Amino acid sequence: MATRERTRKARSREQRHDYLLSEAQLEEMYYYMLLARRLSERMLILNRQGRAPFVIAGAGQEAAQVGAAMALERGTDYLAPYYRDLAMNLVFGMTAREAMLNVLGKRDDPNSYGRQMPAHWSSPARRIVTQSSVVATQLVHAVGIALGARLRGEQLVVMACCGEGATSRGDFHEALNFAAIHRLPVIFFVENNGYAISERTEKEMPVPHVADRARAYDMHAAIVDGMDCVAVYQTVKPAVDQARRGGGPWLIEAKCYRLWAHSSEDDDTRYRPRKELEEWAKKDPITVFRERVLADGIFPREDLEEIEAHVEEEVRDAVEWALAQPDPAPEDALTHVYKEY
Amino acid sequence: MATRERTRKARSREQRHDYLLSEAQLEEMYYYMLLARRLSERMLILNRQGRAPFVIAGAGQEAAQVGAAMALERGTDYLAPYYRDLAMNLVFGMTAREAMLNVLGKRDDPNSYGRQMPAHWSSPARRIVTQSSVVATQLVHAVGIALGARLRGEQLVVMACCGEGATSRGDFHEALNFAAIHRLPVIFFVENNGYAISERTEKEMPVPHVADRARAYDMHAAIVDGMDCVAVYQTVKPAVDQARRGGGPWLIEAKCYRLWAHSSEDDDTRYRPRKELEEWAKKDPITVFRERVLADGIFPREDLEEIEAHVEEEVRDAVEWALAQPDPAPEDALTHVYKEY
Amino acid sequence: MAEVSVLEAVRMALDEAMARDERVFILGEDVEAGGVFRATEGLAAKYPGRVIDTPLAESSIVGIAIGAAHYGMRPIAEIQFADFIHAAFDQLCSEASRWCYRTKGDAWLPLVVRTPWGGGVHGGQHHSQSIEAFYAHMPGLKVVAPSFPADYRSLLLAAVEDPNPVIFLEHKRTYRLIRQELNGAPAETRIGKARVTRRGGDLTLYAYGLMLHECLAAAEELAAEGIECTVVDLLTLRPLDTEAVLEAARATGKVLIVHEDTLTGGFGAEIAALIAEHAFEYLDAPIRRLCGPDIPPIPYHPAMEGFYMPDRRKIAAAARELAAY
Amino acid sequence: MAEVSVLEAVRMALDEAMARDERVFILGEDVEAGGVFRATEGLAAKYPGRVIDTPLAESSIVGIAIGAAHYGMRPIAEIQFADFIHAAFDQLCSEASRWCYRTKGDAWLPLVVRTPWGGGVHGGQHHSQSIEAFYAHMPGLKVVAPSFPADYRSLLLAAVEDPNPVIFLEHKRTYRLIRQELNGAPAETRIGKARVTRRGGDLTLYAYGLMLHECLAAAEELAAEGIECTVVDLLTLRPLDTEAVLEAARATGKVLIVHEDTLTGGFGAEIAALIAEHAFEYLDAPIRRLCGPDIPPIPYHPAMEGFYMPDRRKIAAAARELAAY
Ligand SMILES: Cc1ncc(C[n+]2csc(CCOP(=O)(O)OP(=O)(O)O)c2C)c(N)n1
Ligand SMILES: Cc1ncc(C[n+]2csc(CCOP(=O)(O)OP(=O)(O)O)c2C)c(N)n1
Ligand SMILES: [Mg+2]
Ligand SMILES: [Mg+2]
Repeated sequence: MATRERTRKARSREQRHDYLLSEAQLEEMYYYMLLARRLSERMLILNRQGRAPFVIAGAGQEAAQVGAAMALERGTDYLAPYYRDLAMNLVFGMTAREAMLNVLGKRDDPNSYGRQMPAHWSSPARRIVTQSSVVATQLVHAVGIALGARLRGEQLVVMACCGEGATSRGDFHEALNFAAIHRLPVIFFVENNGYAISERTEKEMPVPHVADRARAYDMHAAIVDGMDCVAVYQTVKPAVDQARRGGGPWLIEAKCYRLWAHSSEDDDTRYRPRKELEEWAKKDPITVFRERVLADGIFPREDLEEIEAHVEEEVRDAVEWALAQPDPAPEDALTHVYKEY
Repeated sequence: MATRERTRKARSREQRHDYLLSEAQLEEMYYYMLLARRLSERMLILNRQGRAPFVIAGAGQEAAQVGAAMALERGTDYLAPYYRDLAMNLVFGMTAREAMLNVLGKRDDPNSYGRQMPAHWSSPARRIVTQSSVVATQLVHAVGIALGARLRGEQLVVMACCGEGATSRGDFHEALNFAAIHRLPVIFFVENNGYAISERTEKEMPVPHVADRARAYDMHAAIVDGMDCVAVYQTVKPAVDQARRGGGPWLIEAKCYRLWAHSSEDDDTRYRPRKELEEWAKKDPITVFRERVLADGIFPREDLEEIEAHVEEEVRDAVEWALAQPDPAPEDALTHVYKEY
Repeated sequence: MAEVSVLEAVRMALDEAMARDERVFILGEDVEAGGVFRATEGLAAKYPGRVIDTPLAESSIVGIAIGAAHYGMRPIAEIQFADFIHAAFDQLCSEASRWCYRTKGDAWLPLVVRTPWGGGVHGGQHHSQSIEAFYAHMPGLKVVAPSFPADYRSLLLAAVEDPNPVIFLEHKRTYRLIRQELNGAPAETRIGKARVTRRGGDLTLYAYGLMLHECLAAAEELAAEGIECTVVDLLTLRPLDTEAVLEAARATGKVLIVHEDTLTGGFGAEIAALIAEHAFEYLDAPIRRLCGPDIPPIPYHPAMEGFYMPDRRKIAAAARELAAY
Repeated sequence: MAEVSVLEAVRMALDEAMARDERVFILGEDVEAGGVFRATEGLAAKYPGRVIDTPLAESSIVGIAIGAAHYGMRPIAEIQFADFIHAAFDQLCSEASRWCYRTKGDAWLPLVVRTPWGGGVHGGQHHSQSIEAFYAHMPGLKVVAPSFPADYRSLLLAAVEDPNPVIFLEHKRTYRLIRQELNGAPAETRIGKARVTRRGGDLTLYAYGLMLHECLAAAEELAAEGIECTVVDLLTLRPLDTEAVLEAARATGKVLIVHEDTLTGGFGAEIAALIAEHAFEYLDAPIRRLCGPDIPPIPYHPAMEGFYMPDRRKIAAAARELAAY
């Protein structure tokens, strides 16, 4: 893959910044953020064309997602994502083509083979844990995975993600309580985008920060600017390392913003001032990242443009390819209610 | 009632202590604690005699219960108690006879008319809220009552009680979260008796104190020696007053101890060292109270003895009377599935 | 008066209930902004303070409504999708259902839980499900599932006035699909009553929600072929109008029970069992159920969703077979 | 080998499962001290670290077990009383039931949830209930409810080996009441199979748990009067052994379905519906159900509890009536 080549090239250049990341990693960051965004844009178009009944996306949250996912060890660590986490899944190895199969509900979508709504991720081989639409339930599953690994003696970290709205649910409390009692290696990664559909955080919680909720469990907590991919990585990485060494769970809150409506079904003009949106749009994590690495002289502009061209091509290919893939047959609905043995 | 007379007598004596309580109130405290204990003892005897299939009692928690309940305004404030809270219910007006009807499952038991297990309290007229065996559900009901009162414009406080074990449940989190967001006048009163059946608090929570859980909600919190009835009152009263004035909810943790087994079905020798029990038995809240008021010269010994004799007689009468009351008829089971209208 | 959709009928009823009785208030997720289906649109502005956004926490939405109802208010809780009500299963079944029973009527709960249910909207596994069987099994709860706008309006008002907990099911596929002129439309105002929507001597179809409309369409088609159906709109699932159910079965001797929910242990089983016990002598054919297949409902892709959902075509086919028995 | 009680059979199976497979572990409330019924007694000491006390939080007990099962362990979760499982309804029905389905078999859950259910122990409203109808309605779950010690042992072992989520129901009244010599006792080892426990030509009784024993006692009494009953021990409620159910109905033409759970929408409705559809031609009488009355189960006082519970006397009376039909 072209990215891999660029990665090698980047690695050969001398480090001349304080990002605590190799240039290869920085390229990866840009690549994944951009890929997620471009995929999401195309998904929305497919939705408007009547080809994808439903789209829910993470625009505005890519920096948080990519920064956090890159702090994990792929192949070893588990990811229990939530519906907005396309970018995380890409980092964990999901391909653009697979993402497109997913949004189209295609027969071969590895996430759910057309059985779940789009953006309900799953890939056991990549250690991406299947999740439902019911928010916060996955937090408890993540704790169970960590407990299982502890019992078996495998050293790994589980990252469980959700929005800030989900933290009001009972399952959030029960998950954090258990993880903290047993000091399990779970990173609860909360993408606080300011809204749960139409509800602002003031209606969801009595504290200014989701991270404050960690205090009930004497749990490590951190707040990070979720619009800054590098900062997210720099915050999450040490937490992951510490958890891996047995230091107990973390609650990490990434402050970000939902740049789009809740989903393709939502009309956010009903509840969200345009002015606020415009302010946040200026902080778009992808453009901010681009400008910053250019200003800091990390890459020549051509390198970024190369990535951009590559992403365009990858997305184009994915859409075209996925549209041509078979739909599930009606009676496919009947299989795998139980695991055969 | 004899207590009332004594109360008047006590009030006439001059105050010569720093309990911030009138002598009448102190008498009341002693009376209710003792009544609860003596009733519970008799219930256990009835259980061993095969006359009461099940007993669950609050021995060791009477100081916490009486101190807290006396801080409420009877007739105005709501009590959402849990199964150990016999003493609270007595403070709220339940009679010894009713308590005995309850443990015997008699037809006229006002708590549930023989429909629920004993110690599932209810008395709408006294603003005691019906509860089930499912722990922690009542915390959310209490929040709903406070919300209802807010909407109707009635100024009142709701006290919701539970054990420390119950605070691990999702409903605890959801209740505190909502109450804190809306600054509702709810006192979450947690009787931390060190055990949830066989499980010590270390298995239930990652923090040393239940009160620490309040931090997730920026909620007022207090820890009080639950073996000291006066201290409990002095802690709860200002919280109730403040909540009534709109100061928001409180989480109050009373540190106490379960002096008996979990219930008549439980054998606590399986999991609880006798030594620990003996240590705590020395702090029995009723004997400690008695010794203290005598030492401080609050009452002459005869006054206490008069209360004790009165309680003995009240309990004896209650048992005798209740045993003679009718059982429910079998087909009584069929009524009141729905409220007629 | 113009035709009114199911959604408009619901909104009208909410508005009327709030205007009529100060104790009525609404709580739920996103209800201030009108709710994701816009059922509460405009009400927050019209009734300040009486439409309350809650955190995303269904157990407490129901539990808080229970407390408020106990206190004497008349809460209407909205669960955004019926699929998410399950976190409140404990509060509904362990608490609300038996508040009156366990106090022998000393306390009671004038409580309504509204929630959009049903498939056909490409909602996949968790925005499509039928939940009625779980809750209709619980004595002490009432479960209402209308089909026509006029009934939505009248039965929602009845639910608010009922001193018992009522789960009010709104079929989301019909929200905008089904319209009715309310003036002169038959409207059932009593919870616990079914309605014979169409009479025919050959067989009886039982349904509720979207499926009722599919049954009516099938009956129309069948009539053209000379097969005359009685169609019973159950309206309330608990307490069930057993008399109406049995009467129709006795009159036609053949019955077809239709629901979207999965077959095994679905609500149709109860209808079948009732008929098999109390109308046995009148039966001329096996009791047939046409329901969703026994898979975790409902797959997302339209092809599989269509395969899952009963519809007029499948109903007509089953009815034809039954008529020929 | 001496006779073994239901409780001992459960404990034996847990021990065997843990000895056999290192991935098996137990989690739940008070399980380290042996559990309130002592089903896990001795196991914490024998298998250090593999018997884990959880906080009092049922949703997470099941949810954590789901995660561990997904990871590849074989968790056995204990819910202290079946009445408290409802807080985990969401985790069981929205998650566990469809883990395999929604990944088309890429992921699966070898998960057992054990829980004591049933009445007759003066447990009142929340220590007596039957929960099988709720969970047996959910495709993707398995629900097992044995009656005899040998089946408890073999089916619990089968549940642990099953790669699907199994709710294993232990009737608490039978824990110490029902004993059996295991050597030579018939033991069903396959989930999904029913057993004809007694054969007779006049009518068939269907039951599970405590009620199976009441049916056997009634059948004994009826035999003395010349009424011969077939008694079917359902053993597994989901997936149901429909063939065995229908075969017995066809053979006797008269059926009486017995369960403790409340009548309306109880699991018996499904048995009745199946028979009414697929054994219709063989029926000689209405399909009868003898179940708990439709009240929030179960009242505490022994007089009312006895009124609620079906028992051998009521079963015999209903069977006599049916035989005379
Ligand atoms: C249990 C549950 N209740 C309600 C919903 C409907 N719903 C879907 S997303 C959402 C808001 C979630 O907000 P948040 O957790 O902040 O995540 P965000 O969408 O903002 O990323 C709601 C209410 C749901 N999916 N699950
Ligand atoms: C939801 C639920 N799960 C389990 C139980 C069984 N149970 C009854 S009391 C109890 C322990 C409660 O401990 P705690 O809250 O500390 O109260 P305590 O009994 O110590 O006063 C348990 C597990 C229950 N009643 N409800
Ligand atoms: Mg959000
Ligand atoms: Mg305790």
